[in-house]
Amino acid sequence: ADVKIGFIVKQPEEPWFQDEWKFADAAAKEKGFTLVKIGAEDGEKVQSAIDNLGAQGAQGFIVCTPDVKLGPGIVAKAAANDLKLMTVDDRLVNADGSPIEDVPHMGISATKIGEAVGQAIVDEIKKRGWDMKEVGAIRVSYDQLPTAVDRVEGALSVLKANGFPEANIFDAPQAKTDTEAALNASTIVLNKNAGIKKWVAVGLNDEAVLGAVRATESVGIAADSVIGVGIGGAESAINEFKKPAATGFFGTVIISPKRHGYETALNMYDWIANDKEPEKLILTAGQLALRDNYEAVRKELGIE
Amino acid sequence: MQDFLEFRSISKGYPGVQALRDVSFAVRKGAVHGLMGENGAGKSTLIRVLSGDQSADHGEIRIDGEVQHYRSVRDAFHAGVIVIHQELQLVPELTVAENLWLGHFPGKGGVIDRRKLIGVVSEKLAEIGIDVDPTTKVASLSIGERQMVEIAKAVMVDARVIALDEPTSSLSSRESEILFALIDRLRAKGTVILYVSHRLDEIFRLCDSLTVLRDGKLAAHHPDISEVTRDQIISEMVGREIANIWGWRGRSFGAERLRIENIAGPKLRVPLSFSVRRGEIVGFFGLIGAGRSEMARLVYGADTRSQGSVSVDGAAVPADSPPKSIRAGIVLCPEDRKFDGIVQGRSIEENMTISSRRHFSPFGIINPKKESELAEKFIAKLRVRTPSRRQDIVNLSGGNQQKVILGRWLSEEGIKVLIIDEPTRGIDVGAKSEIYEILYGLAEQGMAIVVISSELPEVMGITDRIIVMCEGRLAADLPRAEFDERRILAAALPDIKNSKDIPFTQVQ
Amino acid sequence: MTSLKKILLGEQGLVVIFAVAFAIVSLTVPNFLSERNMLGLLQSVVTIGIIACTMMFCLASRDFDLSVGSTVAFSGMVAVMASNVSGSILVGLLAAVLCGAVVGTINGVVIARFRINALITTLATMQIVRGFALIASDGRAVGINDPGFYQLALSRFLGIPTPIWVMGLFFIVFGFVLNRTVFGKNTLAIGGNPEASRLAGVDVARMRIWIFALQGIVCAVAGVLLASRITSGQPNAATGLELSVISACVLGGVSLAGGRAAMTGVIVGVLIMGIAENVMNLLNIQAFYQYVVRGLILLLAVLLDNLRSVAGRQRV
Amino acid sequence: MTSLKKILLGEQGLVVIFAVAFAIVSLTVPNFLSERNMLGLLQSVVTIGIIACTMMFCLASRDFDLSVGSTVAFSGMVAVMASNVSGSILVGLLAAVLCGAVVGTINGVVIARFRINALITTLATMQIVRGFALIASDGRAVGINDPGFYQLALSRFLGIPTPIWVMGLFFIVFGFVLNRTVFGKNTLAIGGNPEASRLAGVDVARMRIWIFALQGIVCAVAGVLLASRITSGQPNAATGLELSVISACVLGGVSLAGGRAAMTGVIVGVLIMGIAENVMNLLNIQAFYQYVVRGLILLLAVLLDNLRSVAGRQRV
Ligand SMILES: Nc1ncnc2c1ncn2[C@@H]1O[C@H](COP(=O)(O)OP(=O)(O)OP(=O)(O)O)[C@@H](O)[C@H]1O
Ligand SMILES: Nc1ncnc2c1ncn2[C@@H]1O[C@H](COP(=O)(O)OP(=O)(O)OP(=O)(O)O)[C@@H](O)[C@H]1O
Ligand SMILES: O[C@@H]1[C@@H](O)[C@@H](O)CO[C@H]1O
Ligand SMILES: [Mg+2]
Ligand SMILES: [Mg+2]
Repeated sequence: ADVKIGFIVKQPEEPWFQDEWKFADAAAKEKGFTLVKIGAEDGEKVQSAIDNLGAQGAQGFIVCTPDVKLGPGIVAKAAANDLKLMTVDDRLVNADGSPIEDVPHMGISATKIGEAVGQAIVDEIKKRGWDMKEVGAIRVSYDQLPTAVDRVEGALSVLKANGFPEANIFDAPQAKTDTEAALNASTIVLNKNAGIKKWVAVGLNDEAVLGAVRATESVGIAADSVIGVGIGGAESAINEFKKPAATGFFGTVIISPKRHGYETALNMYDWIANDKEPEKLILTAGQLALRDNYEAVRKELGIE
Repeated sequence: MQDFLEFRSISKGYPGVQALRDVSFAVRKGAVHGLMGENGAGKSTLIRVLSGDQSADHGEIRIDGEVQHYRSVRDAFHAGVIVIHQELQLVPELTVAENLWLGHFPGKGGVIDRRKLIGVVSEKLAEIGIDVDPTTKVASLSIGERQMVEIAKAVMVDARVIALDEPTSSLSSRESEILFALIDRLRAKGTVILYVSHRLDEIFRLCDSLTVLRDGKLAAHHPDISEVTRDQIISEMVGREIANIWGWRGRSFGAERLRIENIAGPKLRVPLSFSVRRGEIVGFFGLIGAGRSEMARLVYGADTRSQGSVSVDGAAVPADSPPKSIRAGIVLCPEDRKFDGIVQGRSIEENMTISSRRHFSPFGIINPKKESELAEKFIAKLRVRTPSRRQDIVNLSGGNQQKVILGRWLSEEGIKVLIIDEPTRGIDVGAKSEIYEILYGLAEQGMAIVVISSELPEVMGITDRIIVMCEGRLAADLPRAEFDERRILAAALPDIKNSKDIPFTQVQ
Repeated sequence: MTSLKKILLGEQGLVVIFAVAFAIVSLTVPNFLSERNMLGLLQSVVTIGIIACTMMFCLASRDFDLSVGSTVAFSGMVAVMASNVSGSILVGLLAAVLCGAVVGTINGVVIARFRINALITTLATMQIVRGFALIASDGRAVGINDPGFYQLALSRFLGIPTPIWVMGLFFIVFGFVLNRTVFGKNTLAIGGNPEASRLAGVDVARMRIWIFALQGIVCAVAGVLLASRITSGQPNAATGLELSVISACVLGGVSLAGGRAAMTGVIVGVLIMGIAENVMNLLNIQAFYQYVVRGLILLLAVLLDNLRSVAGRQRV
Repeated sequence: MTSLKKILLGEQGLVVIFAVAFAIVSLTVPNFLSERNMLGLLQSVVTIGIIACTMMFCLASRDFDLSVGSTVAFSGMVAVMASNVSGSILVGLLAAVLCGAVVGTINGVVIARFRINALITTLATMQIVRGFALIASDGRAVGINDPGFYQLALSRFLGIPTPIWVMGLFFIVFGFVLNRTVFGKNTLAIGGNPEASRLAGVDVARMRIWIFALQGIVCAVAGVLLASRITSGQPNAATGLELSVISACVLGGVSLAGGRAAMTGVIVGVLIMGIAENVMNLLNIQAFYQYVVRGLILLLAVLLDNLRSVAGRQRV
């Protein structure tokens, strides 16, 4: 029979997921199966999406869930609809918080990627020869989203381990996950600590860090006194690197949507068509991209 | 003189109702032309067609021989037609001056010329003798004052045709006189005036000619009003003779039923006391702003009383809750039907049974059969003109809406005290006598009834006792035997010595 | 009027338009009419459908409630946490219903007694309640200990999942309440003219409080079913639900100016929303285009409904 | 009434309450009153403040607009894309304003001419326009080629950033329009009593279309400033903006039932919203508690304002 595979993602507007879908489509074209792309922002939508796939006669699907705790529900729903299940990006967990190991997963560890950000900042601080005691850190936070907490904490843990004073870390809670909200929250941190002249910034993604960088610009802090490192590596970050003069947005940890999109789709196809079960766990790594090497890094990761 | 305003075979239908059928008549220049007819006869519809608000399905209007093709209210305005509608058309949040200029604000480049805005209005108001400040918000005016503001629209520009749809229904005789003087002045200038009213006295006092509508058709046209009699008009309107509109008959009164002691509230500072016996109909008379409506609202708990007590058959009535008042046996039929009376968007039936349906709704579940029976009964009894009891109440003519609200209270069971504020505002003669008849019947069953009315003949015609209010105080309390127009009016007027132009004109 | 026109433009016009649209979709979209898809579709509208019942009352009485989404999330969380702690699903259910009722009553009291604008009040409680949900769970989903909890949503009767039965029951009950009881008629009266209703003896403030309290309870029921379906209590669940529910009601002919509502209309409104989503996914329409299509469907549905009522009425 | 009470409960009551609250915050919250923080605060409310000007007209005329957030995002994107393509910032600006005007006009025409509920219409355009923004950019942020574009937001005059001047200008202009022009009075009139306005010869439909068109244009201005501030056009910008703007207006005493509005009130409303966010962050209040605090402040502000107006008026 014809192979039909679903690909459910939690934030369809995000470039990251657009890219995952794009690469999954490439796999579909290559192998000649049908790919059904559905965005599902919350638990209820995920349930409906799985039902919908079942009704369409799909044989399996890949999902990046809005919340990892939805695990048991997704597993049950997939079974009820007789669908094979794989996860991407975020790994499902049980009620007690332990990962559901039966479900094949390809992803990145939020904490790990955060640590990569932290390492990049620490390296750059050292390179610039800053005294950590004189540097402030903006923690653009969106604690409503568990992944966001893990990433930011990952980054800060590296900073602290390298002697960054905890008292110099300031929380800038964004009300929404867009640049403007991050900009407004960061501005307040900067104004409150007008004495600090050098800043680093971390956040859930590129947009958050960009907001912090814009805030430093608006209060007149020079670009070379700011080290912001984002996560993602999509257009917002690239635009920053393309600007004629360097900004405080120092770098971004790029994660590859190609493997996540293309390989998961391919593995699912093999599972359905050739009964070849995929590996249970594949973890991919992020890679730091800077103003002068981002093109190379992107090529290396198969984007572009 | 020549015909100036002509209606030629005007027809207009609404779903389920043919409001006007082939109506043709003409009015001479400088004439005040009366338009009469039962509630729902089509008077307001004709006026809406004249105002450009609604277009006729058929027929044409000519002014000064010229066929009017206007397609909007603005076109009618530019053709020199001004209409004062039956329901108040004011914007509460704007000032008096702004309301009067609405649609045609003075100024250049869209910026309002404030001096002209207020100046012209002060002038016009003073000219016609209306005492309100142009810069107050309409929201803070009483109904009577609002009606006067509405009427002032007629003189904001020099109009060729002015139509007034029941302008006096919420005015007392004093304000009415101001209006009449104004109309006389406009007539002298050659303006054509179309005047709708249910009050025959006014028609005879003002009009030169008269048209009677019935069921949307022209029932009679009288080019000269001096050639008709009241009874003739009534039978042209109603299709039957009404010998005595009031029909008052003697009754014996029982024990005290309603007792009011020293009540006062935000707008009535001076404490009031009075009582009403079983079977008694007490009339409250006064000028606009005398505080009668405030008194009624305090008694009913529609506004919270700051002091005093109300009791029915010796049992105290809570101070601030209409539902509790109803359960204690008091109901109030409010004066402002648009804001306090009708429930827009709901059917006649629901409007009628909103309060009484609890009597036939065990466990809150309505018995639809009983509900429709009750509605049909009062639609027939009050002669509400409608295609169906399921009709949305906003589609009824003003007078018919008033009947439905009355029906709401007349259909209540177990009521001991009935307070009606302006019961026959906008109601046609035929229905009036039906309503009075119902009131007498209720009184004979032992109900205590309070009637508030600004129509002196009505108060004198149907009540057993009249209490006159003046500036928030009780000014006189007269049994039927002592009813006397001059005495009542004198008691109602605030300060006789200070006002030179007191309208002592007799109201027939 | 020809009789076809009469049917289309009559009281049941929306229903007829809907039936036609349904028939077209059934014939053209593959898999749409399958039993599985129908059940999936119905399950996907359970939350909206249940809450639309009381939202209809709320709007009909000229009020507005933006806090439903938060209340669903919060009470779902409470149900899960309480049953985890107590070990009894029933305790969880009761706790959730209690929380819903409390939130609703607070809304009602603030709006009806302190006379504060409903939009602002419920916007405020929407945030406060969401805050509580986040605080209680530290922003993370709470797993369900007792698998029996899943059965609320998974169990079936006559082959149809329980939540669908619950929704159907709510439709019937609230339809009856609206048309045949004093409560329903008074709700419509309040919406038509609150002051006139008060003077006619309706205890307007008490009615409004009841309506909000009911809404809170109904949100709790929806929240419990949702938690059971997604097998966890999620503090971020049901964001944006309020607008979907209100849209469904307005689509179904409930007037935001109050005084007008019908259960059949609301059911159709709910189904239109659900079918639109369902069909877009069946047809594999791209995410960005889904926004556009969703907007157009919304517009089209009210436009059609409006043509009908303009033809029916004259003046407003 | 004592004179203190008179001032508190009078027309300017909200302003007085605000002044007192401002004084308290200034004294108790460290860093609040610093020049830098004040400028930061004002910049953070530029988008809300600018759009509140026309939203005030929209609400005062008894309408409602949920599409502002999407229009801001879309026109910001258009500005960036058009100036990238044409190489001229001016062309970008004009294109954005044109787009805003088109969206607004469509809203207005659908609502006023086809008589479709404003909530549904703008909910639909909100989604459609957001869809367009996503489609046009393929869901990605669009970078600005010409750094001159950044100057729109970065440049200063007398030490104060341009966007703040723009907002101030809008406050003055729209305050004047509301109180002193035919347009403003007609807006209040159609909100206060649409029927009476129509019968007085006000072209209600045309007014409403104009108001929406203006709103679209103003959103475009806000969108351009926002894009310049964040140095890119972002299709996901300004989500949820509509509710913030409407809240600010209602806080400022604009009646959702139409007919009542004042520019000073709206300015105060906008500032209250901004100060609340600012102070919470200055005081380092945790994100989850911020939800709760935000809700409580909203409630408190209307409650105070309400006490005032209940005491002032009697019957409505
Ligand atoms: N919008 C409408 N829809 C349906 N029927 C209407 C509408 N407007 C008026 N009617 C009907 O048209 C008829 C004439 O109404 P109209 O208002 O002209 O009466 P009227 O003579 O002014 O009565 P009243 O003395 O009570 O004011 C009535 O039967 C009324 O119910
Ligand atoms: N909405 C209102 N706001 C402020 N004052 C009011 C309002 N309505 C009435 N008043 C004032 O209350 C007083 C009494 O009102 P009202 O005119 O209703 O008395 P009334 O004797 O019932 O007269 P009528 O019923 O003939 O109009 C007047 O001074 C009036 O100006
Ligand atoms: O939500 C994030 C998404 O933004 C992308 O960065 C990939 O990982 C997911 O967890
Ligand atoms: Mg009439
Ligand atoms: Mg009165």
